[in-house]
Amino acid sequence: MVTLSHYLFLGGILFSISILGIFLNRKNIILILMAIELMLLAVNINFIAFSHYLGDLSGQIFVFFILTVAAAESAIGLAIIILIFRNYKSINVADVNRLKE
Amino acid sequence: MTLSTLLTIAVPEIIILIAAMSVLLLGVFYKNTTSLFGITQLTLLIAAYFTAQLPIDVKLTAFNEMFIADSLSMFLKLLSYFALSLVLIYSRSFLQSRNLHNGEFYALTLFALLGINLIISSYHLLSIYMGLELLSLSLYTLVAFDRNRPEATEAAMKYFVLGAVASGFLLYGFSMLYGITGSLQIAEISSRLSDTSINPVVLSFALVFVVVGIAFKFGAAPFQLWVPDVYQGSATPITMFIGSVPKFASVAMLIRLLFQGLDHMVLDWQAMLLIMAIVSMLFGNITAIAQTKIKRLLAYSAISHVGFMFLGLATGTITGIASALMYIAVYVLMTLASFGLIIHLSNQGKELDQITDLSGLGKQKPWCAFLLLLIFLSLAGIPPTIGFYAKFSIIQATIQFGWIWPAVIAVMSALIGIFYYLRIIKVAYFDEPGKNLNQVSKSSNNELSVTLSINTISLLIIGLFPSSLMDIATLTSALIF
Amino acid sequence: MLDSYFPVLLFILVGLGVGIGPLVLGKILAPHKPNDQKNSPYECGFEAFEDARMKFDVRYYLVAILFILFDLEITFLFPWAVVLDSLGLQGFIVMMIFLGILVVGFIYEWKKGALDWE
Amino acid sequence: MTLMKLYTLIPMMPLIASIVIGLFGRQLPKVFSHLIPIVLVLGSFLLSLYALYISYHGYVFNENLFRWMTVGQYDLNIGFMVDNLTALMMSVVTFVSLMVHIYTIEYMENDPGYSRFFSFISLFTFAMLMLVMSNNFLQLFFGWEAVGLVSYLLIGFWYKKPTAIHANMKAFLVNRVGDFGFLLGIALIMFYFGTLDYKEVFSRVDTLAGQEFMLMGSSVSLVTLISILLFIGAMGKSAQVPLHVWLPDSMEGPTPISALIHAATMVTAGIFLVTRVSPIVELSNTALSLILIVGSITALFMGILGIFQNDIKRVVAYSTLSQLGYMTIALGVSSYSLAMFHLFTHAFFKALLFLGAGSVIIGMHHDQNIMNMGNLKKYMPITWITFLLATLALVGMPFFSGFYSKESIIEAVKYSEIVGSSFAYFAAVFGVFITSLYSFRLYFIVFHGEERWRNKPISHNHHDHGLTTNQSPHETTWVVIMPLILLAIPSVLIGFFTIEPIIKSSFLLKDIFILNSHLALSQVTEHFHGPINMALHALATLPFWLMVLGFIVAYLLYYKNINFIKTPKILKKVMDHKYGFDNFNEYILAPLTIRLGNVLWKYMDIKIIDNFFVNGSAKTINLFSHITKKIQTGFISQYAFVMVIGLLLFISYFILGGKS
Repeated sequence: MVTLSHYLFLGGILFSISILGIFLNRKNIILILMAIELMLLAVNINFIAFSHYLGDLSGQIFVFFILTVAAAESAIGLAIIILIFRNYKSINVADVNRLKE
Repeated sequence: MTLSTLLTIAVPEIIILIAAMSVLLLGVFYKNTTSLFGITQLTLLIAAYFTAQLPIDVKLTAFNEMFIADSLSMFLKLLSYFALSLVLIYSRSFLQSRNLHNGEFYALTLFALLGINLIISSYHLLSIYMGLELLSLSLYTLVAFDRNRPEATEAAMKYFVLGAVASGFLLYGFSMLYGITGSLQIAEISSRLSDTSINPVVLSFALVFVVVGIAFKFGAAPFQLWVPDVYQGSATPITMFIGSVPKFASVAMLIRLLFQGLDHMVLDWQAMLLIMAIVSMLFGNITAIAQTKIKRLLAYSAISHVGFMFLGLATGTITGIASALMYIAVYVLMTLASFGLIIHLSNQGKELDQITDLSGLGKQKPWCAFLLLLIFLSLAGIPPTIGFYAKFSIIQATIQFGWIWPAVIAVMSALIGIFYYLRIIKVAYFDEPGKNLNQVSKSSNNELSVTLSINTISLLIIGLFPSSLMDIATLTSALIF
Repeated sequence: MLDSYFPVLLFILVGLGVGIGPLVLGKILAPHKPNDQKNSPYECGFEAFEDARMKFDVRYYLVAILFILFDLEITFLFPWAVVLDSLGLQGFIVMMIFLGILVVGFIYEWKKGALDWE
Repeated sequence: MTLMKLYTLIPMMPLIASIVIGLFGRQLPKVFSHLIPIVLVLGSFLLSLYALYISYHGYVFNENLFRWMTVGQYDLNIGFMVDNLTALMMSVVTFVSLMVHIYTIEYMENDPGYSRFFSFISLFTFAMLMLVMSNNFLQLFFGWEAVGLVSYLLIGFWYKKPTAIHANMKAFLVNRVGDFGFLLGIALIMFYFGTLDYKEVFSRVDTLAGQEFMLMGSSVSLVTLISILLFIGAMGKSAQVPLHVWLPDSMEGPTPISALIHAATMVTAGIFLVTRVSPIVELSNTALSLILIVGSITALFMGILGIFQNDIKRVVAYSTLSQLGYMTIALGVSSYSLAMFHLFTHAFFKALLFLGAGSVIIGMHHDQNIMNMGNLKKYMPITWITFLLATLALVGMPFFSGFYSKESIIEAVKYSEIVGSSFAYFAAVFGVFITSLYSFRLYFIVFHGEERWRNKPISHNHHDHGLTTNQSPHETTWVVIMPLILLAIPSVLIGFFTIEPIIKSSFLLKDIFILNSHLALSQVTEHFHGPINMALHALATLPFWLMVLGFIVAYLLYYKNINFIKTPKILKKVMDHKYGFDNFNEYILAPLTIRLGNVLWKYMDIKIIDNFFVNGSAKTINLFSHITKKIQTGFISQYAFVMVIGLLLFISYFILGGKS
């Protein structure tokens, strides 16, 4: 029997993976973008699970909005990465390090 | 819900949306950017007119109670229009001289303003999220606006990644709130939370995520790391924008979510806000001392000011909110003046960057130096400038609430802060002028210098007569609940 | 009382564990004896023609960005279409406003030349 | 015109002058730069005299001008209280300020910052008037900070001098320590009284007695705590040990400033403050003892340091420190009116000394080293006479103004029974000798002896000021002379004519509160039999002879020795052999005191106080600053990591401790 807490655990695990993905990854900015997507998906799982078990539709509507916003977000993220590549000739996380202290 | 009531409540937002889209298209079809400036200012004026038409003492809701118009929204929206209007006046010459003056800039600022307005008037988690994303996405783009400068793109990337993570935290908190209460509407969340059968641990778990999300948008320590890099990397007008208007949205988000939605957990978020307030004040002020670049210094100063704001909000009292609202209005006024001055002193080739670039200002441009003196005295919180009164009212609210030690820490950090603010004044007045002293560029127009002067002098005037602004802030916060 | 907090703590620990575990396991368990053959990319038994990490044209990304934006708005259209009958005129108008806003964006990118391949 | 409007006008006129000159000084012809401020400050001086006249006839003015703001249940007002104490201060401030304004015309004549300077000193006059005329603590604090601010601006006026900048920073940092105490004191008053209005606070001060305050686990009497905190503020402004280090360095500023701010007015703000809050301070014997001891140490040890300075202005600066110590001693023995009396006389003769020194400096073409001077009486007769008169007033020559105030203070200390009064008595009496020694040393070296600049090594440095060997100094023009003469008159006479009202009548006493158990002042009053009697009586007391002794020692050391050749040999031998005094001085006393002075100056002043406390705290914060700065590594992964750590900390806060 799959219960609510199973879904929540799945969401929690995905969320943790995405966070780890952001700060363990030192190579590629694209990976960070993917991690962010994953984070939003984890949230989506939470919302849908709650929505299902509460019998309330608004959670699922929220998910629609998160999905579209995530698309817009990754579009802007990709655009910024293109600019980074143009300026730094690299999308290596460690190379993009002019602003500090 | 008839169409007409809906229209009266949301008409400023609708106007801003239409204006934003029109400006976007006009920018592509006609290259005349001067008219875009006029259109944008006109839009702000009209939006302000319609916002001011709404009643202040009645809470009106629209769109199935997702959207609210009350005293708070009126106060913050009017301030946002005003601040944005100043931002645009200050930015124009700077952007023109760098070939950045185009329709996209105005469209993006208007979209950001729409997001801000939406957050301020949100009464529902979904609309808060939508407003927040609209604002954030516009800001990410604006930071990267000067796209051929590596620093700008790097700042945009950092802001984007960390901002997205923060939104993720906030959303995760939202999802748990939804799971606990079964609702997304703020008033309903509040009423369902009064039920004692809710597991307090899961609830505080949700609360932590929500508070962290909010703290990031404010730039409070330990979620402040984006602030210095973004301030330094962006073009100065963008920095000015990021540092000013969105703060109104952040404070609205905090009040809506914590004071109106999670009011039953006041003891929990109070502790978190207090910790962040203290860490921010100390961290910001101490780190600022070691800075050599002026925009970075202002970034750390911003962190410490956020700490002060949090201190006022953490009390959870009406006086606390009133002092925080006062503080934020004053803070934005000071931020605009300080960045306006930086723009005024930047020339076409070189931006005012290092603090040492200011040396000799007192001799060569006494009026500018005098404005600088006023601005930094106000930032440092020295009477009779308004900065003093703002800090004073926060500390006073804190003591009234019975927090003696936080107040002592606040005073101490303010004293540390005086050190680096006065260092700038010292550099401007007493240091040998360097070779690379910035001449006012030809593009810097009278409109800018006059506005800057009025803006700065107002710091002094309001400081002498702060009662009326404080009365408005008190009235606003008393009508929130 | 502390017992009831346990799941939450577990929540974090498992999340962290699943994130870190595979990385650690991979490092420990996997045999690590690289040679040239193993390190070279596999292309159906042939020698590699060119570097596998060849650069994509930046325009692929541009198109991808534009596509993803307009593609996902469909999510709103499907549920709307299903219940259009019961929504009536108001529902229709609202969706038209929504599409109108999208069209503004479309006009903008068209005029900006983002759709021209060359 | 109502009295309120009239009184508002007094501080406003200098402010207007400052703004007009500050904004338009460069555009207007140069003559306006001094004309406008002088006329307006003269106006406010005359009005101050009128205010003195009114309050002398018993009318205490106390009204609020407008409500600055309301915070919760607290009303913060801007208002004026003019009683005798205030009116006296106002007259002194505006008079000295007027003199300095006139004097500045020549002193700063060729300085590029001419109009800026006038703007600053007018601004200072405004701030100082706001400080003394205030009827509440908040406005007092405003004036307090404002005079401090102008003082920093003026110390660093010659911002191209690195030493000036250093002095400026030092003054700023040291004063922060004082202000912090002051602010905490005001906060406590606000907290316990719910108001900052003098009248209300003082009327309810009885409720404070006996209250305890928990500090660091132990309980402290609230009234003691408030008194000490306020006094810490006074220590910063009035340069009491150990917060005195900024004052000698502040001599880097132009001389008129030294006269106006660092001798006559601003540094006395601390004395004024303690006098003003006498109803609070009186209730705590602990605080009074602390004040007394700090004052004694300052009076004695700063005087000793004055003997070893070679910069004309620094000598006068150390003398100022020492005299401030005397005032503080008077406060410590509850003789507030005597402290005010000494403040009052000191303002005239010390301003005169400074302006005289400034005149010498002009004559010497901005050379301040006394070892390049000598025999100036020949070239600058008026400066010489006025300087001599000021010196006589300073050392306490009977019938001169300084005599009456200082002698009264010594008397009061004698009668006091408070803890520390015996040490204070020693310090005050021995201090007379020291004062006499350094004053006459300065006087002899500068105005007598050979013309040392004629044989100083030739300098090739173009930036070096001073006369060349074949030049002669010249007397300065009437704009410099006139203030000297105008100041010399009160320096000589004012003590004689005002001691009676101050000691005998209730002129100041009705604005001051003294506990009946503190007898010192009433004893002084009892033993007072008129100024002439007092002066004659003094001839038979120890302080007078110590003063004479100081004069003799200075005469022998600095007049005779240097003019060794011109002195008749017989007299020299008589001195050497008959008294043996010279030898003792030269070989035992002088080296010992020189070494003591050097040790004090080098180790106490520079090493411990300067390096450890002042520079040390700045360094510590700086160090922290450089550490916290490192958090910003620039790597985005680490930023995200810090955020997550913050999140986890909050979560664990709730799970482990927050809720259970």
